[in-house]
Amino acid sequence: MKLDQRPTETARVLSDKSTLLKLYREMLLIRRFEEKTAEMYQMAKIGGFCHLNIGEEATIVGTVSALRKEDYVYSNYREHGHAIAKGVDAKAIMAELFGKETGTSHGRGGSMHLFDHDRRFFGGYAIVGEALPLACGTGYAIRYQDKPEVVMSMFGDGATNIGAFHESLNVAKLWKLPVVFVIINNQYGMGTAVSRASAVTELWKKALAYDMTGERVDGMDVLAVRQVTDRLVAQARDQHEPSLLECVTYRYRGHSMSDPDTYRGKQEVTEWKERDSILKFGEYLKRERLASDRDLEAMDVEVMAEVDAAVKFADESPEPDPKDLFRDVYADEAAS
Amino acid sequence: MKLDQRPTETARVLSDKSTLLKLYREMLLIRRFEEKTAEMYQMAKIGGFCHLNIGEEATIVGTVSALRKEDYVYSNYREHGHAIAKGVDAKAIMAELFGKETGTSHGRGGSMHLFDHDRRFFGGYAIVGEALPLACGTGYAIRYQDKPEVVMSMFGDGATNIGAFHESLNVAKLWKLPVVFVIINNQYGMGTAVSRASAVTELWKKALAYDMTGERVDGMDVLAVRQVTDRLVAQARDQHEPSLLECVTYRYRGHSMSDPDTYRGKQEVTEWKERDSILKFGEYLKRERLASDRDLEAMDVEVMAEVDAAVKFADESPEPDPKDLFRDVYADEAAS
Amino acid sequence: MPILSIRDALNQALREEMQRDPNVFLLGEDIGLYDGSFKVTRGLMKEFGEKRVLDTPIAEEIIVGTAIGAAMAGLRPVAEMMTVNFIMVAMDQVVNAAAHIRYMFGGGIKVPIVIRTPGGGGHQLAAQHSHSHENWFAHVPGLKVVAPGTPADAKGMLKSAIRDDNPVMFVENEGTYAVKGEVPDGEHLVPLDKNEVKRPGDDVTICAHSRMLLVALDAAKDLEQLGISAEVVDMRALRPLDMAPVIESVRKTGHAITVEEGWRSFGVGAEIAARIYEEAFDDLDAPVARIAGAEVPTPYNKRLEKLAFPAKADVIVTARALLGKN
Amino acid sequence: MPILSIRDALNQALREEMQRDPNVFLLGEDIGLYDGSFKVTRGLMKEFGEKRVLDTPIAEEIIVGTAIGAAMAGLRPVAEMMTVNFIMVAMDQVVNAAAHIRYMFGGGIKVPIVIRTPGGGGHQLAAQHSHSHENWFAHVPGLKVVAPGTPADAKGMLKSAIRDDNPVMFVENEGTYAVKGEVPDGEHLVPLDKNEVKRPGDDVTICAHSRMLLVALDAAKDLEQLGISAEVVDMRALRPLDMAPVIESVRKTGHAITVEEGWRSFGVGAEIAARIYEEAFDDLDAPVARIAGAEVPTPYNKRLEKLAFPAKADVIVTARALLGKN
Ligand SMILES: Cc1ncc(C[n+]2csc(CCOP(=O)(O)OP(=O)(O)O)c2C)c(N)n1
Ligand SMILES: Cc1ncc(C[n+]2csc(CCOP(=O)(O)OP(=O)(O)O)c2C)c(N)n1
Ligand SMILES: [Mg+2]
Ligand SMILES: [Mg+2]
Repeated sequence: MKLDQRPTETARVLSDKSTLLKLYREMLLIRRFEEKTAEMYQMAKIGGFCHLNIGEEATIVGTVSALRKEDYVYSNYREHGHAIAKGVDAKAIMAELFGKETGTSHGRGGSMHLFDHDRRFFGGYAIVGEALPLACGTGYAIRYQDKPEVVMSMFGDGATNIGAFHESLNVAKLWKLPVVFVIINNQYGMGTAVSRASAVTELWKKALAYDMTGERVDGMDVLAVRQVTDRLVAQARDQHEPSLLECVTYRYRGHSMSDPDTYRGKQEVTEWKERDSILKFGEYLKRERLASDRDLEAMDVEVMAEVDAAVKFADESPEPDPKDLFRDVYADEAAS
Repeated sequence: MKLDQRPTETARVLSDKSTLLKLYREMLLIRRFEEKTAEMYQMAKIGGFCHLNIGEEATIVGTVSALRKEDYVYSNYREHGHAIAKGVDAKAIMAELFGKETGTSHGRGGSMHLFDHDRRFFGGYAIVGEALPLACGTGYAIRYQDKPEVVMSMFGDGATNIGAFHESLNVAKLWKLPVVFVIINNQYGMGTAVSRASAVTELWKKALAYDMTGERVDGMDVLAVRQVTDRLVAQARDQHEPSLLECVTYRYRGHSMSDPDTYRGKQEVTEWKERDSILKFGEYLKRERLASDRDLEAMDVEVMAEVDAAVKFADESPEPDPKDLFRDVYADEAAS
Repeated sequence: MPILSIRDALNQALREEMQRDPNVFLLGEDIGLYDGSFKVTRGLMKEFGEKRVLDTPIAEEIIVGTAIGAAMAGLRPVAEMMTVNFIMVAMDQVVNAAAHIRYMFGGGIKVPIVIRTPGGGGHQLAAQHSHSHENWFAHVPGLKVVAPGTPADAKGMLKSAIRDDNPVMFVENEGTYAVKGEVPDGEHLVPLDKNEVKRPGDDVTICAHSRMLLVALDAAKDLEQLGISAEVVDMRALRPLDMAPVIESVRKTGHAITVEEGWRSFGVGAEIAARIYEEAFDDLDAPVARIAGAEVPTPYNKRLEKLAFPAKADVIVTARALLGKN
Repeated sequence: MPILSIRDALNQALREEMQRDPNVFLLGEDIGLYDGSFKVTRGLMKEFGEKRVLDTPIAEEIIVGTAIGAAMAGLRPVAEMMTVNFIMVAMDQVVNAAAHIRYMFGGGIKVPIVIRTPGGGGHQLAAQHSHSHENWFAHVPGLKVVAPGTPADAKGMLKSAIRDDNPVMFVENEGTYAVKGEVPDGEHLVPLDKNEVKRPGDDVTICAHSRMLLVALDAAKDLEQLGISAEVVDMRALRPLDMAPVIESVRKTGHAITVEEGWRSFGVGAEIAARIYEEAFDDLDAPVARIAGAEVPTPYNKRLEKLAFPAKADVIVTARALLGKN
């Protein structure tokens, strides 16, 4: 399907001031949330592994904002921002990172396992590639129940080399499942550059093996991402045609909070930061006279307050009760 | 690499009378061996699962004959013919099917697990897709030791949908491994037609996801198969460039000896049999005046005698000694 | 009561549950057009169509993962793994996903799937097609694991498994599909967490599940002739492991034997034995005797293979030795 | 003797074996340029180059399978699975391939590979990054399984594992990499099939491996103060499972405790307990006590997580209860 066949939705988005500001605000919220998360991790309020989305905001917001509330998102362990973009409450996310009972997963999951049934944020998974088959299953259920819903499956460049990726794309196309597979190509899987792990470095080309729509987009440009995603989501929803979307982006920080980050040059990091998506999108908004410096600053203050409130909420929330250690191992409590 | 760049070897093969007759003889040997195997299975001399190569002779001989003695073959559970083509003694194969101590695997493996270290027939494996990573490992060892050897990895159409296929092709290309991956596309994985299992039905296209050479050939035409294989083997040997070769063929019998074969039409089977590779290649030999009807009949008699001798050998061979049940669980006997 | 094979009892359970609940669907390799590798799903695609009986590519991670994702969106998938040996390629989906999703998401979702899979050997299928792994699954919190040995239990437990809100590993055995027995018509539900005395006796307690249950029952008959009264406990409920009938029995007999088809070390018998000691130490007159598969990758050769699996004679010899009657 | 951490002891073993034998090479995710997720392979790519220290894609089946195929062609690969949790996606390669190839091909080939992998929890990594599975591997004929708990054993057993002609599962523990101790220089080989008394005592036998060995030794010190003399047996050799020092110890103490980090049911302790009963039933004054991880997918929350793993206090309380000294 060509873009010009469905210009309405995308065109509206790309010109509508309030939508554009909302996209900006979400990117900013993810940025500030993650900065605070790093701070809280260093203060040992957060434990375990902690993977940040800083740098990937345009990719996240550009893709997830194209979904409806009833659409599903499956993600991986680097998913704080994905959850925020899907509408999960920042308070509940921070509380989860703090391991509190008020967290999205009642403190059982932590940073890698956010979840929100109502928002249809169907979880962060810590095994690379594991959630792609699950996304297919939910896609199958959508077709089974004949619903107009879509599943977005989000994962990294590194995940495209594992078997589950292959099995998933094959059945998605074969069974005509409404799944949009999003590769967040941030150039590295831990310390391994794409070119040291994948035979093709243009990862969208992997779609060719399934006769599937494959696209590559500048993942630092939120509007470009949104535009192509709108088209792919519509294709999934209306024609049950899955697709593979490669968003080319970068993570500014190490793989996780404990990564010394010695495998890439400072210069490279600096160059990517110069293309920072929030910076560029802010400039665009100003250039188009949709927002002033002051507007953006005010928004930043507002966002920071929201993040502070999340921290306060998390801080003040109760820990899980030790006697609930075995709760929810089984759906029927008697079995535990 | 284009065929015309390396015309010598292939051209020699395709015109040399004795080589052509040898190819014919091997195809015939596989056919007669498998017919006898079916007979022995019905007589309960052979147990377990038993998968025959009847119909696939041109694919098997066309590919494996392009290898040198020191090249490796990894196969699956449908591998009697592959072993024969790699030079494994028919006697030892039949003895293995009979479960005898003189068998290729001393009666421990049976039909699905033939093996011959000296012939570098590195085994039949009964888990779909399992041997592809092993072929890569042997390819890696070849590069490590800087040897001029090649690995051929043989598997079915159904195996192209499993994760191990994807992981293997990726590293083969990434690490420049001398591996030729051969898809024996016999149209079905058990009762499931290719189009019901794979998003693309031209299976060679799966090479596109790895930027790898992909080829499709008429697997019923032994010379066509040999011609393309010669090129791909040379490419692997000289340039360490792996490749994916799809041979389009057919199995005349059911999936295994116990398959009632109800999922495909009689007409389809008949049509494929009309293109029988041995028949057609025999006609070619006669047309080219390389053999007479009498020559081919004499060869058939000779081949049948060889198969009979294999049965006799298997029949007269001893069973494994029950006290050796635990032999070879570990390389150091003490550990058992 | 109608007499059915285990194969047909399972088929009946699937059909009844599919009729009862439109959210129940089946998926697996060759379960539809091919009627199933072991014909357990025979006729179901014809009856319920391709949507509810889904033939999949050979891609076990997708089979289990699709089941999980569909269950999370409200369906009740029953996945067939053609044999338990192939589940090795999907172990991550079973353990790290199916078993843990509910807990790691703080109870926010349930994963009501059934994974049906036959294990076991004895058909000369050699090292990659003959093993049993129920001890592995029974080790994993979040899974329920059952392994019925009779047609009635096969039907009743499969129906219960499909209605259960947790991931259930439903372990079958290639060697028992043809075994026949009485099976109640219609609504017959057997709980997933209750083991059961299948034959009463006084001298020795024999614990066995799946095909070995039949071997144990067979041996018990012969033991009777030899003056030994064996009580046979069906260990069909492996997780949660219901020890109550075992302990009660051992209190009476003072002697226990475990029988399993899989390898001995770190197997099912070890756990049963350890619990018997923990709960009935003072009632035991002798150590629990474990009968298990020989610790080899199953050999193809018929004679060797026979040596690799427990048989009736092993149970008889062990029982006599345990009771000092040799 | 030099004092090294387990991390450095492992690193030294790898370096020495790579220097000794040019056929030894390493492969795994981020083991080279990144120096290893837990830095066990630090500096080795620099020293030996990219051919002998091979960074792989995230594709565990390829890691194990490549190791097997390379071993079959004459090399001696040492594969790193970043953590044991990820081996679930490669279980088929470990069990159906590595463990069974030699037997199913009638002894025609050997598979000398080592799979190094850390398990264990305690770092708030939650349900998909915290588990232990050595009982699964120890169940499989064809594999050898070891789980050292001290720096000296870590070095000595890794060197032996690399020289062994069989597939060896070399189980490490994330929580012990920083643990320090004396490590002999150079040629220090520890056998793969010998368990060992690490602390002598008279009243109770404590069996533990890997991180729990350290917990047990720690508890034994405190127990001494409390008037209980505990003998600690290091169960570093899990397959083949060397029971000799355990049985000898139990003959003396009459009491036994097993400690493991993994889940209790169908775990390591069950097998050890079952064998103690089988070999020393009459010497036991009480049932074997099993201490194990709580049967939950590990929770993230620190307090809950703490409850999920055995600690020194559990050993002390259990020992006192067992000896009636509470
Ligand atoms: C199957 C598996 N293997 C290895 C790991 C360890 N691991 C966690 S994240 C990661 C890198 C993933 O890279 P990528 O897919 O590019 O995602 P990114 O972290 O860059 O967002 C690795 C190797 C894992 N979690 N699961
Ligand atoms: C992982 C795995 N899943 C399922 C099976 C059962 N099985 C054995 S052969 C086969 C069909 C394979 O088809 P294909 O790859 O086309 O090879 P063919 O038998 O046609 O030669 C299946 C499903 C298996 N052996 N391994
Ligand atoms: Mg990445
Ligand atoms: Mg096929």
